[in-house]
Amino acid sequence: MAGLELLSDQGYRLDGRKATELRKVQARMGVFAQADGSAYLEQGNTRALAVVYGPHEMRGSRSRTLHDRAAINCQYSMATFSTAERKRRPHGDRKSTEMSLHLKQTFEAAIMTQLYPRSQIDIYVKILQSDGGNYSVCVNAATLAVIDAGIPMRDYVCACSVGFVDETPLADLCYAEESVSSLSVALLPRGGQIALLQMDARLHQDHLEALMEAAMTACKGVSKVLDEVVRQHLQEAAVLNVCP
Amino acid sequence: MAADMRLPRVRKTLSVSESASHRRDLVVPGDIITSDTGFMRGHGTYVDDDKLTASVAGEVQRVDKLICVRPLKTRFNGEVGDVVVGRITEVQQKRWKVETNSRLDSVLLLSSVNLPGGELRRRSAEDELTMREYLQEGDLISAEVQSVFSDGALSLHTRSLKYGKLGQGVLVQLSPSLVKRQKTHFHNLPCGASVILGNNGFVWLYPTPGQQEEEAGGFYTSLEPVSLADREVISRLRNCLLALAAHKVLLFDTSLLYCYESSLQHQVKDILKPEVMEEIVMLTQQKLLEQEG
Amino acid sequence: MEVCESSKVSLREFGCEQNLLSRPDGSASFVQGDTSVMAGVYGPAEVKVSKEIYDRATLEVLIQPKVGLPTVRERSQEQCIRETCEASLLLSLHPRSSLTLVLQVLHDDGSLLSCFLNAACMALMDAGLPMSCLFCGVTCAINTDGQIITDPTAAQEKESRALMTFAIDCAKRRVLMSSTKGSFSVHELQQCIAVSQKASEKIFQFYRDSVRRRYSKNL
Amino acid sequence: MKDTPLSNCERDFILKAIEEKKRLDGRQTYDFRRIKITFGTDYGCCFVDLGKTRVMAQVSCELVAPKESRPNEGIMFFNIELSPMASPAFEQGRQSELSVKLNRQLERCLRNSKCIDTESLCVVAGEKVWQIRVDVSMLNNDGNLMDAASVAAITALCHFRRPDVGIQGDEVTVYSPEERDPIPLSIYHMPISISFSFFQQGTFLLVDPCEREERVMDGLLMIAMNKHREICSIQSSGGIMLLKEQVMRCSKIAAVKVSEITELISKALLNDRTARKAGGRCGFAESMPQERITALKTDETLMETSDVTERANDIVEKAGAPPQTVPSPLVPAPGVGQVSQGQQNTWGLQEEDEDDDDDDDEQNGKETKMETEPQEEEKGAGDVVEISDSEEEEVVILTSETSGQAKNADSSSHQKRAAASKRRPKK
Amino acid sequence: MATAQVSEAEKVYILHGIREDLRVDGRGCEDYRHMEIETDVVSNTDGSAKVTLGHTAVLVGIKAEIGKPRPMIPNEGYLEFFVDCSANATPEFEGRGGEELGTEISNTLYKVFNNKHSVDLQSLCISPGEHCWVLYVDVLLLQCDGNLYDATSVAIKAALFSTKIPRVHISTDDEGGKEIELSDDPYDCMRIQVENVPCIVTLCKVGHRHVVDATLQEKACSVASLIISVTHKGTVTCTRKVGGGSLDPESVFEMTEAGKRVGKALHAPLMKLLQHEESLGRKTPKVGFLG
Repeated sequence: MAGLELLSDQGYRLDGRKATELRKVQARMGVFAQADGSAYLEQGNTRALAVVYGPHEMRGSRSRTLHDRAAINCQYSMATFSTAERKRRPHGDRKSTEMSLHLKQTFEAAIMTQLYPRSQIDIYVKILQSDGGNYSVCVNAATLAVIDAGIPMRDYVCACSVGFVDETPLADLCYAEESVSSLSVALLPRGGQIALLQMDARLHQDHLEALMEAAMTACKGVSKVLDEVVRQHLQEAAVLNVCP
Repeated sequence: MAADMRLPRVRKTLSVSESASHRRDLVVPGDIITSDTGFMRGHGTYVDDDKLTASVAGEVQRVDKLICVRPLKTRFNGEVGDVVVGRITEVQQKRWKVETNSRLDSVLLLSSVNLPGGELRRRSAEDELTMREYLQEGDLISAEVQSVFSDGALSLHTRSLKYGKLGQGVLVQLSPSLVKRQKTHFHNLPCGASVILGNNGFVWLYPTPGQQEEEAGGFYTSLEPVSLADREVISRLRNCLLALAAHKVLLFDTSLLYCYESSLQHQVKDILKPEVMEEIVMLTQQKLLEQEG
Repeated sequence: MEVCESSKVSLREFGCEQNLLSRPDGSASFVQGDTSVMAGVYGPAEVKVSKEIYDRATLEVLIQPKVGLPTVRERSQEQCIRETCEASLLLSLHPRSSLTLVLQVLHDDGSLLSCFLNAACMALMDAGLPMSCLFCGVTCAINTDGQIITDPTAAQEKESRALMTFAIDCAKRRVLMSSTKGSFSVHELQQCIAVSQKASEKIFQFYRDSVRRRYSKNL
Repeated sequence: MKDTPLSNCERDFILKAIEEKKRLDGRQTYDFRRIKITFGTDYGCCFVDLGKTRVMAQVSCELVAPKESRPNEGIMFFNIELSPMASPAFEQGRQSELSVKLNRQLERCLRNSKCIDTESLCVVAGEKVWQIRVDVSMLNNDGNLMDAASVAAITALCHFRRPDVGIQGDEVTVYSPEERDPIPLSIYHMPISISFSFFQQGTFLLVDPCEREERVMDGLLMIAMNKHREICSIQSSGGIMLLKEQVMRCSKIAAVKVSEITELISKALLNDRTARKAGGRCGFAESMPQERITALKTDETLMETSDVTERANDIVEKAGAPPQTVPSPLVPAPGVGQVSQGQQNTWGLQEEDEDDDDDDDEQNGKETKMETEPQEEEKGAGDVVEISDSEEEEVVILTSETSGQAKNADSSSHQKRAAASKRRPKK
Repeated sequence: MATAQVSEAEKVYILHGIREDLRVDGRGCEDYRHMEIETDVVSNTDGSAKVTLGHTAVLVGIKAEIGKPRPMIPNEGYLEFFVDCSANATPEFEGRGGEELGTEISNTLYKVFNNKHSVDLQSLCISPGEHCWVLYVDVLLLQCDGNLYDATSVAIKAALFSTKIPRVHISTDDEGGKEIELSDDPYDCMRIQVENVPCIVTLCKVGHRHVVDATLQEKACSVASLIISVTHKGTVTCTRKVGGGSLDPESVFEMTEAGKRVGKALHAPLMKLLQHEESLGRKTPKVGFLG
């Protein structure tokens, strides 16, 4: 499609990856001191910054207070310079509002909100540079930020997108590949539970299973990387901590 | 005039040293701590399929049968008896709302404060009207957690002469998990200043008071200028606290004092430079280890 | 002035269905020829503090066009309808509450405003709101020959020189609201009012019949 | 206005019923409610009833400049309007979470799946293309708006005909339907969204949830598919945890439902086409149910208008020159305006009058309530008017000649009458 | 946070400290906090820089696009500013909460930077009256800990320094129409002269003295502040007074003098740092947010 060969005959993709290979993931927790939790994550050329405030007293309209759990409040925005073509508004359009909704939904599933009745948890994610898989990168970055904030979660939430080209599932799509087809999954890897599933593509039903399988494997791959980042962070901090 | 500009430095990636990789007490969310059903579930854990699982990233702590995971950084999870430093955010009927870095604003009831004119004085309707004269929005107080409401909000009290409104000094906000639990959180440091290490991570540095003026019931604050020498000590302590916190060193009177001593060779304003910070903290840790060993 | 030809003075076939939606407290659709409108009424219900009126209910009329968002034209029609409804509803019986009347255009083939009015009246009746009288809407067009056409189609509206819509109450056949467009003489206006009053009788009879039919099983 | 909250016992009841594989309306877990598709008078107007949920879709088109990135493709625009008619919780013109969710899902379902040949909508590359706009209005919300909206939108698109255009040199002529037959859109496939709701942490699954069920559900999974079993979009929403097996199961159910619904849509389209070919009338008037007692229809009616001119003449003549009854304000001294003092003040008097009137009325009402009732029923409408007439005459005498007051009093008398008539049934 | 709450007693403490030239964090009245600067941190831009000042963090991205020159000045390009006060910085900025502050800052930036004395706008012109480069300067606030203006201006200067605009070749076709061709070679690019680009110094009047680089707590004690933009020669290009309080002419004079002194001293280390970074070349990996 579109005159681009997304998968060469030798089985290599545009950026030289194999079909199931993930992009390089680099991350850091605790980027900012003022927030309760923060994290920066880059996955290939997509970069996101996530910040968590809370749990804290409800702000703004008290009518949103939930009496049995914490309310999760997400805002997704993109830096105006994050895309090749300059964006005019960082947030507020239909797509970003939807993305905010999806993030909220994902973290409502993963965070143990029932521990914090009547409080609010803010998760703000900013895309600094966009090259496909914005949702996944946001989820991964936000997961790290939530862990950094010490907010209890059932498990990591890892997200990844997969595409389907020439009967082959491709993992972790970049922007050029995303235009063809994409299935995004946010997974709690340990239980194999899907917190969010979204697909934008025409795909025959028979291929669905293979694609979902690929997506879940990719998510588990991401989760390994995140796990490393978290453990590294823990040790760095704890090594210096003189135990009483 | 001084402007210190530099390129950011790449963080030294600590190779996961042997000593650290053996630390089994560090867990991440979803890690199974034990499948033994004999343990009790504490903070930071949940039970999934009869297995005790961590829900936060941090250190596992065991007290008898109770297992908790203490995250490196979190909001204050108050318990009865904790000493806190907080800021008044709202004056309501018969109570103040206090920001204490908890997940909900804490409450200080009018009936839980000592009012001028005797401890056992009845609260009159007049007191309700003049609440803002005792404590108004923005004021800092030190207090103790009296009880915890069912939704997790804290009820505070200041019914002791050591608690009450705070006067001149400097507030440093840190992570509550860095504050070590001790018998007392009020310290008159030998270097010439006093500190309240609130369990909630709010640390209050103030000049050591001469003698307690007790007649005002804790609502009177002196507005006399603080001497330059005291100021220097307080500023140095403040920067030391930030340095220790940046390197996640547990805070208590000794660690703060050692850090203060190690920092003396530097100017106060230089302490916050990354390399100086690192040096001071290393020295502090050495001293702490020596003392332990 | 010419006497209008009787052949032009006719009402297209009209029909109505009440209580066709489950959510609103009252609903009706009204069809005049091809023009058709659906109306839903919510209330009396809680009102926003900012809109509260201490001695009567707040009536809100919303018109949803078929395509796109409401424009100034819809806003002015909303105004006309609201004033008519306020005149006939006994709003003082429900102080500090809100009534919402939503009108949805289903198809516009002329005489839309009168169809709105008729649908509104049927929906208000269906919602069981106390009213001092019923009202109906009649649209008259005067074409270039000076002939009066009642209940014009969109094509007839386009060719007309003047267009008038009246809301008429059932008790005295008085004019509750008038909305006109184009130029006409005083005499023509009076003629149109007279025609509309005549036409309203038919419509009121229809109201009566449909309500009778509706309650035929209950009584 | 707020939606009425669901009580806890209702919630428990519904959940309990779902656990026992029962539903409020007696359906099985995988059953859809009855779907009814009707068409409007124009091309591209379609109504879908899904049980009590009702939506309307209208397709329209206009010539616009194409997007720079795609100079030879037409533009598709979707808008789902949550009209306050559908539910009291919907507000006009507000971008609620639900509206964003529905709009994006519809876009995903119909635009991203490329079910319409947008290249065929190009008139002059880079300059003029057709913008097809699909407006979906919610008329009644009884749950599962998404499925109803997607069926309505795709059916309306299939039904739609755009005007033909001719290009001569630089000139683009749009032909009216009379000149040249309008052209249908070229549609590759028909994606239909199917919603699955999950309850009790995903243990129970229902197809086509109604409004009550939507309120107690944990989350929703929407799968859009066409009859070739090609999935066009999947979207989960709400805080649910799905397992892969559940998604696979849902996709299988969706395939069956989609083929059923596609069948229904084709049949509806065919029926409409034959009806239109036969020259029969179609539209709402035709779709109105005749058998229900809530509906009534009349045929075209003629009116007797012989005396209209006379009456108009009468009125105009009688009125003559408009009487200058409005007293001009007296100006006692330059720069001082005064109303009321030294003038004919009608306010106090009027209030009194009204009070009297009210009392009268009330008594009247009470007294006549018992006695006049049978009478009134006999005589019907005319008599009621007469009674009020007499009252009004009184009113007219009592108040001054300003018409506003007369009207005022008039309406008050109406009120009384209405109040009286309202009391009647209580007896 | 955009604003900090401070009790009366704390205010007194801060006030007295400043009177004695010893601020809460040990600085003197004209000292800046520790500043970290890095350029070229976002790859989708033509130039970018990240600056942290204490806890304040600012990211600036510059994109060059071809546009039409303003009719009044056909032979110059121009700059467009947008300041995004993102919710990341503080929850108060959520939704439209940050718009007001953003507009305020960007208006000041227009005044300071968008003139030919600060930036050589003529070099941005491609063909007079027809095409010119428009530099979209997008400022993203990541953390607020006071002194946003100074941090932003330093970040903009650094980002302008790193901006590389592709060279343009204009060729005329047969019909006299001009065709613009952009160079593909990443090294064939145009740099912007940043020598004259000013830096902003914000002076906060606290009590009877004024401080530079105020923290949020100090800002809360101050009633008025003066924003001064100063070039490397010490020329003041723009001053603005912000805040509700008033300043008497003497203190305005004193503050301007102090601003000139401080601002002038700000340029030298900045330029040195930027050149040093450039000399490191592409081999040293960027730290970005991973540091």
